[in-house]
Amino acid sequence: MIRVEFLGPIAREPMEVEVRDLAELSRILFEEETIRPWLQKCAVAVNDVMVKDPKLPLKAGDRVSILPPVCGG
Amino acid sequence: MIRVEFLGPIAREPMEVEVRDLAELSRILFEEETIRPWLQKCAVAVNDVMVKDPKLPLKAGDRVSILPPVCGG
Amino acid sequence: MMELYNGPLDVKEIFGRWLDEEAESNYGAYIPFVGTIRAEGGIEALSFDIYVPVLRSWFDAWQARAKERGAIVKMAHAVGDVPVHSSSYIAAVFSPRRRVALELIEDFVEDFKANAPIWKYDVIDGRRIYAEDRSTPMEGAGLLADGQKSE
Amino acid sequence: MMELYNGPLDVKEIFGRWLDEEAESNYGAYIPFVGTIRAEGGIEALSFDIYVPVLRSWFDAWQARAKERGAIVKMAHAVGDVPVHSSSYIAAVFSPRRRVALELIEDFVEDFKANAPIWKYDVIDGRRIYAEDRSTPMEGAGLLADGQKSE
Repeated sequence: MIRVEFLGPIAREPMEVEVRDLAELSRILFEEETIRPWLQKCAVAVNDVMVKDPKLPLKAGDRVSILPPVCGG
Repeated sequence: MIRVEFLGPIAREPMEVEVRDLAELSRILFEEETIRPWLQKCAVAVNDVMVKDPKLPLKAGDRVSILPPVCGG
Repeated sequence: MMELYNGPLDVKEIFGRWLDEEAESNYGAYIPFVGTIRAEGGIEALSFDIYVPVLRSWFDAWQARAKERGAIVKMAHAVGDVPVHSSSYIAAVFSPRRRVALELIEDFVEDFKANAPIWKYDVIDGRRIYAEDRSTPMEGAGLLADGQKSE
Repeated sequence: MMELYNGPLDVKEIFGRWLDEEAESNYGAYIPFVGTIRAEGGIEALSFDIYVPVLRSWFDAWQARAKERGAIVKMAHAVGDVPVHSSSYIAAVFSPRRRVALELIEDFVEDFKANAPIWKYDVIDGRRIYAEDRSTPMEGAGLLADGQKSE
């Protein structure tokens, strides 16, 4: 299983999904109406490392974090 | 009389001179061997206002300050 | 060094301690940036969420970048509510030379603003409202939308 | 506000007092630049002469320039000897917004370096040696040499 966490203002509990890569996760998240509007604006970390490759393979136990637009300071 | 003060590292006591403008003062200062090497590098204030015009007329009681290269901080 | 605090920062304590920590390090320039909550838009406070593991990586990468130029960076940030006129954020650079310090503090603060994983909320009548209009997508945002399009 | 001190600056006192002075002014950014004497070239201290009337005009012009952008500047500088690892100089900007503060602190510190009427000396074995190689002619320098040439 892959654990998906939504950070900051995204009002969604963590979810557990069976996917092989980020592209597959993307399709699942697009199905959720509360999540879909965020996706274009969100960055992604896998196991706390920021990722750039939308095809990145995932393996059991991976933790995916969804990071919405930021404003520190 | 015009009073001329040498600031910072220029080792010269203030002097009193009779001159009508900065150009005339310049000629007097060029005669002094200890002052001459400084002149190209020095800025000038008259009555504590920085001046840009080398022909600036001077009047009795004016105070001219000679400001060598700076390094604050 | 990266420091996180619940609620507003004790600015004088942090500034002075950082000064003392580097008192013998022979840095010629110390530039802190102190961010304070402005009274505007009827807010009583701002509130912050932080994702610490990614913030730590971001900060460590900056420390390495500063080190290449002979400098160091420090930062402190608040978690949770920070009332108007108190401080949520201090970033600082220590460097042997003025030019490097001036360049780094600007880049450090701007990159922080754009890429540190921190979320800001206005607090109005005790309610927390995401500061969406002032927030910026992080570098690489849209990855999951791209994934969708590539099908 | 411009402050001159005999000998090294009490950095924490100055930083904290400036912070308190503007605590209710609703500035969002406070950036001090703290300049500290580095141990190098076998010096025991640096020493400073200041021509106060021209420094005051320079500072007042900067205060007006900052005000146009909704900001203020403050500075403190030492007169006389400042031992290695103590501070001779603090410049600061307070501004509603981060961008203006970052731009002003850089311009303020650089213009200070180039045009504030302050002379620096290395102190080695108790002797004061003009730091000629690190000094810069002020804007408009050479006026009296020009006068000569124009004859």
